[in-house]
Amino acid sequence: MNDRVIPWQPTVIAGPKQALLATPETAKLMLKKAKRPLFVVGPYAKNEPLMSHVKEIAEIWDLPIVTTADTFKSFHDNGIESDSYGIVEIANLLKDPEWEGIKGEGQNDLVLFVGCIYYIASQGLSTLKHFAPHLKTLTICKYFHSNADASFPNMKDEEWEKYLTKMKTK
Amino acid sequence: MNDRVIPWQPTVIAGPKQALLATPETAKLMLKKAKRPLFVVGPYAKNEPLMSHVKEIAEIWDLPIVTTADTFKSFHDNGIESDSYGIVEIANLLKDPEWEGIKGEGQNDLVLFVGCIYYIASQGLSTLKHFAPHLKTLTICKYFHSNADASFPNMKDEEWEKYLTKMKTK
Amino acid sequence: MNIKINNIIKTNNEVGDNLTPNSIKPKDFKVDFWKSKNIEFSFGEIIEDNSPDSRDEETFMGPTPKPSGTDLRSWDMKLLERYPPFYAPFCDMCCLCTFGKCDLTGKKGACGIDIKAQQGRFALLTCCIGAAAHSAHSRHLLEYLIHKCGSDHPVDFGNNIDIEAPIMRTLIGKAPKTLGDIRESMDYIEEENLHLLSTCHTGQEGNHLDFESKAFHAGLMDHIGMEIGDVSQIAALDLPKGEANTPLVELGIGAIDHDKPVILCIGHNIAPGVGIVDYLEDNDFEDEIELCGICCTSIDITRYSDRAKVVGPISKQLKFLKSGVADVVVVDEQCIRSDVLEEAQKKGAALIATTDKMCLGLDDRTNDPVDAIVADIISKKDDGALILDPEKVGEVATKLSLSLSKSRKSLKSLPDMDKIQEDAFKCTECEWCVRVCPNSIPIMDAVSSAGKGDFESTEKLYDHDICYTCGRCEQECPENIKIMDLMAKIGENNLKKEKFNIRVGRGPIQDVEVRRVGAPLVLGDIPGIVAFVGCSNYPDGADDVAKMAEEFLERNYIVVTSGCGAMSIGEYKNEEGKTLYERFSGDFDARGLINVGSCVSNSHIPGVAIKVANIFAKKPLEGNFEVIADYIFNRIGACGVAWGAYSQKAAAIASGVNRWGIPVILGPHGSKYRRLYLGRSDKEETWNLTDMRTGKLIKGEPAPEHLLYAAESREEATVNIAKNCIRPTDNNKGRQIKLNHYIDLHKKYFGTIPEDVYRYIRNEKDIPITYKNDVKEILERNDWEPRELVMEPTILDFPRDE
Amino acid sequence: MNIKINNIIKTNNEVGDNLTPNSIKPKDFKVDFWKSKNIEFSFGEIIEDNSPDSRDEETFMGPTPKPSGTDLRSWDMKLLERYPPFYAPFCDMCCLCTFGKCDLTGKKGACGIDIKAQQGRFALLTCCIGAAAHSAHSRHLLEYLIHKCGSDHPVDFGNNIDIEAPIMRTLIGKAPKTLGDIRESMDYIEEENLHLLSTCHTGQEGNHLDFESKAFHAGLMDHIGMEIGDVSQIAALDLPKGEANTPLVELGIGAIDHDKPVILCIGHNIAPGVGIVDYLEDNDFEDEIELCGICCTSIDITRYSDRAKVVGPISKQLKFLKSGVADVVVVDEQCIRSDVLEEAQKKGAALIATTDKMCLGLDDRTNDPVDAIVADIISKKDDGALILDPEKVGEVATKLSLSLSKSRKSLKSLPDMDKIQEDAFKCTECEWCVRVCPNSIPIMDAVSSAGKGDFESTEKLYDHDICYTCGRCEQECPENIKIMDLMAKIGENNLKKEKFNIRVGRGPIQDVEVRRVGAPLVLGDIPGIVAFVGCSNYPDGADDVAKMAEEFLERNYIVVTSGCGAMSIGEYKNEEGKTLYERFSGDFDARGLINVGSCVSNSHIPGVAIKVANIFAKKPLEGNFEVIADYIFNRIGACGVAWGAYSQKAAAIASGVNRWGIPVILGPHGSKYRRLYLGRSDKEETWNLTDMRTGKLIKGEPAPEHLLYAAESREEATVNIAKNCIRPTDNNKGRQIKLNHYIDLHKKYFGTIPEDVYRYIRNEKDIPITYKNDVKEILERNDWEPRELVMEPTILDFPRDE
Ligand code: SF4
Ligand code: SF4
Ligand code: SF4
Ligand code: SF4
Ligand code: SF4
Ligand code: SF4
Ligand code: SF4
Ligand code: SF4
Repeated sequence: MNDRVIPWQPTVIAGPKQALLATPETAKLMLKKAKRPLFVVGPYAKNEPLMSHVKEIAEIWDLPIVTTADTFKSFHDNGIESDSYGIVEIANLLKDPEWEGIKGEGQNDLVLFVGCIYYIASQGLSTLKHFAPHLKTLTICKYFHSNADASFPNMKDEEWEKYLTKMKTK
Repeated sequence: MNDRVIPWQPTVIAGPKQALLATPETAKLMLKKAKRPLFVVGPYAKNEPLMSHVKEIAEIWDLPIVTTADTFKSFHDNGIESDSYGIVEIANLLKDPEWEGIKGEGQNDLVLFVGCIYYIASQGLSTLKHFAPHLKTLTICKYFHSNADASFPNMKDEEWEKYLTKMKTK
Repeated sequence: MNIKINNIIKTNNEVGDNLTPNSIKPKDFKVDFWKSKNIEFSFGEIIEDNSPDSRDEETFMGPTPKPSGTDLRSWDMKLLERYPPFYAPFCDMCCLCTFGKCDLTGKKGACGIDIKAQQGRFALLTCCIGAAAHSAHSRHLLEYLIHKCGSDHPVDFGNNIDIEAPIMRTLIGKAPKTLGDIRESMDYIEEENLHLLSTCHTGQEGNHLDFESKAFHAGLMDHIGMEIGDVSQIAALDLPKGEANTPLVELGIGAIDHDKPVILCIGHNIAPGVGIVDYLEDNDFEDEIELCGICCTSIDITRYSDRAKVVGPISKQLKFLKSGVADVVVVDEQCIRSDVLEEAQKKGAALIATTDKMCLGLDDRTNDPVDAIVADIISKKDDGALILDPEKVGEVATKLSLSLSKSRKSLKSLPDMDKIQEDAFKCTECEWCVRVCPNSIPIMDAVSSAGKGDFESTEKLYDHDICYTCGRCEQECPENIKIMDLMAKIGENNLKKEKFNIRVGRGPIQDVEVRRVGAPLVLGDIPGIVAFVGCSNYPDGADDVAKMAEEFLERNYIVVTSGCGAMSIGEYKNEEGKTLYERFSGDFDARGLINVGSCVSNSHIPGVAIKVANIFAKKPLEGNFEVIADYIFNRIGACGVAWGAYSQKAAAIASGVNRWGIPVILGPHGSKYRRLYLGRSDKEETWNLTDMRTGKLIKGEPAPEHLLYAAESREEATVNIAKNCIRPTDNNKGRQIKLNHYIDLHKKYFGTIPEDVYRYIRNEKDIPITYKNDVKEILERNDWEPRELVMEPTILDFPRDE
Repeated sequence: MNIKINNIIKTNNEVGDNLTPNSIKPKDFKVDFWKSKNIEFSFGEIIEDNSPDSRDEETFMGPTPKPSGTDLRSWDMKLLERYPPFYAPFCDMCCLCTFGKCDLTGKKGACGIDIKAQQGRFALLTCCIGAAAHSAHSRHLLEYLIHKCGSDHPVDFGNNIDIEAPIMRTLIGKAPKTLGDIRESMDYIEEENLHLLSTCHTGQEGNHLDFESKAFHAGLMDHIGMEIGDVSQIAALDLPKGEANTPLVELGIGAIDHDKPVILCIGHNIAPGVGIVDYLEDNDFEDEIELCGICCTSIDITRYSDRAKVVGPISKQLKFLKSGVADVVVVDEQCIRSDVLEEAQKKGAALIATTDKMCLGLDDRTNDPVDAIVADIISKKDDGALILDPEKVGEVATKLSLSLSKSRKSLKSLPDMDKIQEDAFKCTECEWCVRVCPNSIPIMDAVSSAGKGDFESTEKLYDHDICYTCGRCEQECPENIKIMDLMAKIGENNLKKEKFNIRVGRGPIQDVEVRRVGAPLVLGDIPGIVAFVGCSNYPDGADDVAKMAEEFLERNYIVVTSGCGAMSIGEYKNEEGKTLYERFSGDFDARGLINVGSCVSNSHIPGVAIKVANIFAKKPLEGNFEVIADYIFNRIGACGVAWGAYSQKAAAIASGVNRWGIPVILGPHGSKYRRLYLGRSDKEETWNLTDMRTGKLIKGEPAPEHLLYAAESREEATVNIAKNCIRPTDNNKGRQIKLNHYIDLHKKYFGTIPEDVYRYIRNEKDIPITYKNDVKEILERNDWEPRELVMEPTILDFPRDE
C-alpha cells in the first residue's frame, strides 16, 4: 500500500471509510465550494513556520480561525485573531447542526484542520465523520488523517512547505 | 480508495497490514519462487468453471491440492486428486513450522487459496498472517482478501476468467 | 408471615473465619472444610422443613466445591495440551485502553501483550459477557420467583428426577432444596465472574493458556447460571419437569392470527411473559388475544402456557416487526434488535421494555397507574414505557393491544406489491448489498428481479431464513431500497407456508431415562448424543440444522435441541408435510428428538452427561468436577453443534461444554469467535490415556478429535459430528456402530471411506462388517497395528506419585 | 475457637422473602424495608461485641440503599441532559459478535445497534472491566485479610474518623463495623457488576443514554469496590488512618540499592507485599534486602512498612526490568506488563506470580515446600512459580533474592555504552518508531544521535518519562535496535538524578479536617480541591502533572493525589532540589498536598466530598445517594484530573466521580476512551437550577462546565481546572477568589481575560477587584444582566407536584 495514505499513526485506521488523498489543488477546490469554512489550528502552529502559513492561508481564503489547546496565546501575541476552544469542545459544537457558529454566523460546511496533536485530532475527526454529515473535514498537516474526509498525505517537511505555499493562491 | 483493493467484505479490514495487490504476473512470480507450494481449494470450486481452472492451474504448477469443506467429493468424482481437510484444520497445520506436510514432504512456503467461503478464509488467512511467518499466502479468488500476503483484486467474472487463464502458463 | 433462612451455613472448627462459603479463601479452602458437619440456622418463625435434606445424607465431598479458576487449572491445561487454542484474529489491533490502538501483527502492545494472549483475553471477555447475560438473567428471574413464590418454595421435580441440579450439585457441592437455597450458587458465580472479568483488564494475565483456562471457568460459571435460571423457573412456575411427551405448539409467522390483537414478546426472560399469561387467564382474554414470541422467551412462554405461539428464532425478528402484525411489542432481555423501538414506532406498535437490561431511553413508569400509562401511549404522548413490574406489564400490554388492534388495522399489512416492485426497481446493481451481507447471499439478484416483477429469488432467500434479515444490505444500499420490506412482504404473501410446530421444552432428562441409556451410551450401542443449540447465524439457512438433525435421528442417535436451534428444527417439513417433532418422539433415547427448552435449558445437556456419570456409573458428584469431566470426556459420545452461534452466550456455553469434556462444532461464522480448540491427530503421543484399572499408559485415539471446531459446510459438519462421537470406552460393537455411521456419512458426502478410520480401530473387532475389506486396505496402507482396549480411561494424573 | 457472624441480616414483616439483602427485589425493595428494625444473628461461640453498633442508632434510611442501576437512572438522566455524551469512535466497526464485524458509519449493525449506542456500550464495558479490576482485587484482599485477622476484626479508624466508609454508608445504607460486615457490600457490587456486564451482550440495551446511565452505575460500584479494598487493608494491616503527617519514603530508580538483593513487587495487591515484609521483619532481613515496588503495590507496601521503596509509576516498569537490578520480581495484579516473565527471564531474574489474575502459565506451586520451589528456580528448571499463598511468597522471594543476587551480579547492569551506540548506529531513520509511538516523541532523533555517540536527546526523553517505555518503537524497528536497552542505560548512567521521595499514603481525610474546610470549600474561600489521579499515559512526560499540582498548591487549592499521579508528583524538584512533598504539608487544607494512597485509596476523594455533605451540612448519608450527589455537584468545587489515564480502571473511577457530581479532566489520550461528557455553555437554559429554599427556578452558570473533558495541553487543562472549580454556592467572596484564579491562569496561558467570565458573574460583587475594569468591559460586550444568587441549589425535581 501507498505509505503516503496510511494513517500517520498506522493504528488510527478505523474501518472501511478512509480519507481521500487531498492535493493543494483538490483542497482549494473544496475551499472554493465551501460557503462557510472554518480553520481549526492546534499547538504545532504555535511555532514557525506553521504559524505564518496559517496566517496567510487564513487571510487568502478569509477563514475564521479557531485555536485549540493554548495556541491562542502565540497567535494573540503575534497579532493573529482567533477564537479559543478545546479541540473536543469545537468538535462537539461542529457536530450540532443547530450550532450558531463562532460568530453567530451559523454552522460551518467545511472545516480545515492543521497542527493539532495527531491522535486527539483523529478522535475529533472521527466524531465529525460519524456525527456531522452536514460538513466536510480537510486536514492539511503533513500527516495523513484517515478519519478526515480529505487529507494531505504523509510528507517530509520540504514537500509540505510546497503544499502549504500552494494553498496561498486561490 | 481503490475499490479493487478494499476487502470484498469491507469490514474484514483488520489493521495496518494489508495484502499486496497481485496480478497474474506477480502471482506467477510467487509460484516460481516457491519451493513447496500448496493449493487450498474451497467449495466454490465444486462447480464449473472454477473446478477446471483449479485443475489446470494445479497441473501446470504441479500443485498438490487440499480441498476444504466437502469439495473433495466433486473433485474426486471428477478425477481430480486432492486431500481433504477442514479449512481451520489445514490452517492449523500450516501454522506449525514442524508440520510434516500433507504427503510428509515438510511444511509449505506458499499457499494459494481459491474458492473458500470468504469470511472463514479471511479468518484462516489471519491465522497464517499472524502465526505462520514461514509461509506466504496468495488468494486468486475474484475477491480481494486483505488478510493474505497477496491477493487478486475484486473483479467481475470476465476479468477473473482472464486472470485465471493467465495463471495457466508458466 | 413465615420466614426461613435457607442458606445453610457450613463451618469448620479449624477455619473459624470461613463464614462466607461463597467467598473462596486464599488458602483455607480445604476439603475438610466441606466435609464437616453442617450447621443450619433459621430465624423468624421456623417452619418444619419436611423435604429430604442433604444434611442428613453423609455425602462425600470432593476436592473442589465452589472451585476458583485456579482450582481447576490443571484440568484445563490437560485439555489445552490435547487441543491447543487455534487463533484467527478478527482484528490485528487491540483498542482496549488509551495506550492503543496497538498493532499486534508480530509485535507486542504497549502493555506487553502479544497477539496470542490478546486472542485469549478476547475469548475470556466474550465468555464473561456471555456468562453474565445468562447469569444476570437468572438472578433477576430467581429474585422475581422468590418474590412470587417464596424463598422456601421447593425445588422438587418429582419422583422421576432425584438430581434436580446436577451442575450445582457438582460445583457447589450440594443441591438446592428450595428457591432460597439457589442464592448461594448465584453468589458464587457472581464472585467468580467478577474475578474473571477483572483479568481482562490491561496488565493482568499474560499467558494465552491461562486466559483460556479462565475462559473455561467463565463457561462453567455460565452453566451454573443457566441451570439456576431453568431450575428456578421449572420449580416455581411448574414448567414441564422432564416429561418426554410435552405437547406440540404452533410455530411460524403463518401461525399468528393477524385478526386478533397481537402481543409479541421478544427476548429471554419469562417474567413479563408470565405476567401477560396470568393476566390473560385471570381476565379470560386467552381466546381474544394472540400471545406470541420470538427467541427463547417464546419457548419459555409455551412451557408456561401452550396457548402461546412461537413466531420463530432471532432471524424472524425484523421480518415480523416490519410486517406490523404485532400491536404491542414487549421486550425483556438478550438478542433483541437494538432498534426495536424504532421499528415498533414505524408500525405504530406500542413498546414495553421490562428489564434493566434494555430500557431504551423510555420513561420508567413502573410506579404509575396502568391507565395513565396506557393513555399516554394510546395518545402518542409516549412511544412506550419502561415497566419493571411483570404483573403490570401483563395488564398494560393487554389493554394496549385491545385498543391498538383496532386503530392499527391499516398498519398490519405492508405496502402493495407494486409499490414494493417500484422501490426495488431503483436497484443499480452496484453489488454493495451483497458485499456487506454476512453471507454474501445473492440479494442483489433478488432485488433487481423483484424490480422486474419477479419475486421468486426473494422467496428463495426468505424460505428457511437464508436471509436472516439482519438489515445490513438495506443499511448500505445507496438507493435506499427498503429491502427488508420486500423481504417481509414475501412472508406476508406466503403465510400458509409459514406454519410449523415445535415440541414444548421439557426441561431436564429423567433419571430413569439416564439409567436406560447409560450403558448403551458409554459402550457405543447408541452412537451418540448430538445437541443442536444456539442461534441462527447460519451460513446457508435454517434448513441445514434440521437436515443434520434428521440425519442423526434416522441413524439412531439421540438428538437434543434448544432455543433457536429447536425452532429451526421445527421449521422443516418432509414431503408429507411433517415436521421432525411429529416424526420423532421426545424420549431421551435412540431416535428421540428432545427439545429441552430455552437457552438456559442448555444446562440440561451437560446435566444429562453428569447424570450418566452419577446414576449409571455411581460417580459422586459433590465437589468432583475433574472426575466427572474426565468421565464425560472419555466415555460419553456427545457432540454439541452450534451451527448458527453468533453470541457471547453461545461462546460461553461452548466453553463450558468443552470444559465438561464435550466437543462442539460451530458453523463457519464460528471462526469469527477467533479461537477454536483443535487436536492434532497426526501427533500420536497427544492421545495417550491412562487406564485407571491398571495405571498403565495406553495409546488412545483422537476421540474426540477436536474440542471446538468450525466447519465450512453442513456436509463437513455432519461427518465431523459422527466422528466426534467416538470415545475410548466404546466396546467393539459400539465402535463398529459409530465407525459405520462415520464411514457411511463420509461416503455420502465425500465419496470415499475416510482414510483416518485406521486411527479408530483398536483391533479387528472394531471394523464395521460392511466395510471390512476397504477398511483393511486402509489399515495396511497405514501400517496399522492392533492395540489394547482401555478399560477405565482417564487423562487425569492417576495414579500419582507424590 | 471464637466464631461470630457479623453479617447483620435485616428483615421486615411485610416482605417475608426478602432474605438476601444483597439481592435487589424486582419490586419489593421499598424504603420501609430498610427502616425496619434490624435483627442480628450470631452463631457458634458468641463474643461480646463492644464496638459502637449502628443498630442502636436510629438512622433514617433514604430511598436508595443498595440501588440497582435503574434506581438512580433519573439522576443520571439529569446529568446527561446537562452533559450529553460526546462520542469519538476509536473504531468505526463493531467486532463483538460473529454477525460482525459491522460497519457503523452511518449504518446500524446486524443487531440493529447504531454508533452512539455502540460507543455507550463500549463505555459501559470499559467501566465494568475497570470496576471488576478494583472489586475483584478488593474481594481477594478482603478474604485474605479476614483469613489473617478474623472476620470480627474491627473497622475502626480511631477517634478522628467516625465515618470510616462514607461510600458504603451512603450506598449500602450502613457502615461496616468489622471486616466480616464488608462482605455484604462486596456481594452487592458483584451482583450489580454482573447485571451491568450482561447489558454489554449483543441484543440488550439499545439507547446510548441508558448505556451511559449503566456506565455511571458501574463507576459507582467501582467506588464501593475501591473503598472496600482500602478500608479493609487500613483496618486489618494498620495502615495510616488519615494522619496528615505520614513519613516521606524514597522514590526513584536511583533510590534502590543495587548492591543488595532486590525484590521488586509490581502491581496493586498488597497481600504478597505483606507476606514479604513480614518475612523480612520476622527474620531480620530488613537491612539486608531491598524491597521495592512499581505501581500502586509500592505505595501500599510503603504504607505497611516505610522501609520499602518506590521505584516509580507504571512508566518505569520496562526501564527497571531491563536494568536487571531486580533479582526477584513478584507480580500480583493489574498494570503489570504482560511480557514481564519474558523480561525477567532475559535478565535471569526469578518471577513469582501470586494471584489468579496473572498466572503467566507458571506451575502452581502453592502447596509445594519452599525449598523445592527455590531449588527448581535456582537450578533454572523453572523460570518462576505461581504461589497463591502470600506468606509462602514472602519466604520464597527472600530466599531466592539472597541466592540470586550473588549469581546475578553480571546481569545487574546493561551493556556498555559503546555496545549500545553500535546498536543505535544501525538506525536508518525510517521514522517508523516515531509513527508508532503513542506520543510521536522524537525517538528517531534520539536513537540516531545515540548512534553518533550523543545521548543528550535520549536523556531528555528519559527524564520525567517523556518516553514511558511502552516498547512499541522497539517492537516496530525494522533494524531491531534495542531502543529500550538504550533507554534503560540512560537511567543507569543517571542514577543520582533519579532519587526523589513521596509522602506515604494517608488513607481517608479526618472528620476534624472536614469540619474545618467545610464552610470555606462550599463558600469558595478555598478555591477548590484538585485531585491528580491515575496513570502515566502522559502526552508529554510526568512533569506536567507536578507542574499543575504546584500551580494549584501555590494558589491555595487543596491538592489530593494517589497512585501513579502521586509518584509523578514526587519525581519533580524545584531549583532547590525540593520535591513538592517537602514543600507542602500533608494537611487537608488550603496548600495541602495529600497523598491518599494507591488506586483503591481514590475512594477517599469522593469520600471526603460525601463527608463534607454529612459532617458539615448534616445531610444523612444512608440510602441518600441522589441528595448527596446533588449536594456535591452544586457545592463542592472539586475537580479530578487524570492526566495520564489509560486504563479501564481510570475510566471507571472517572465515571463514578462524575456520578457523584464531580468533573474530571483527562489528558489528550483520554479522547481515546471514546466518550466525554461536555456541557454547552452557549445553551443557557441548560444551566437552570432550583433553589430548594424557595422552590424557584433560577438561572445558573456552567459550573462545572464539563463533566468529563479531554484537554490537549497542560496549559489548557490548568485553566479548565480552575474554571471547573466554580460552583453555584460560592458566595461573592468565594466567587471572586475563584474567578481571580481563573482569570490569572487564563492570562498566563492564553494572554487574555477569558471572554466567558461574564457567565460566572451573578452581580457586581462577584467581580474580582484586580480585573474590575476589564471584566466590566466584557460584561458590557455580552449584554450582561445581574441575576439572583441561589441559596440551596439543586438539579433534582424539587419541589415536585405528584
Ligand atoms: S475491529 Fe474491534 S478490536 Fe479492532 S479496533 Fe475495531 S473495535 Fe477494536
Ligand atoms: S490493552 Fe495493551 S495492547 Fe491493548 S490498547 Fe492497551 S496497551 Fe495496547
Ligand atoms: S438482511 Fe439478508 S440479505 Fe441483507 S445483509 Fe442481512 S442476511 Fe444479507
Ligand atoms: S445495494 Fe441497493 S442498489 Fe446496490 S445492488 Fe444492492 S439493492 Fe441494488
Ligand atoms: S454486536 Fe451488533 S454491531 Fe457488533 S458485530 Fe454483532 S451484530 Fe454487529
Ligand atoms: S517506548 Fe517511548 S519512544 Fe518508544 S514508542 Fe513507547 S513512548 Fe514512544
Ligand atoms: S524504527 Fe529503528 S531504524 Fe527506523 S528510525 Fe526508528 S530507530 Fe531508526
Ligand atoms: S495509577 Fe494507573 S497505572 Fe498507576 S498503578 Fe494505578 S492504575 Fe496502574
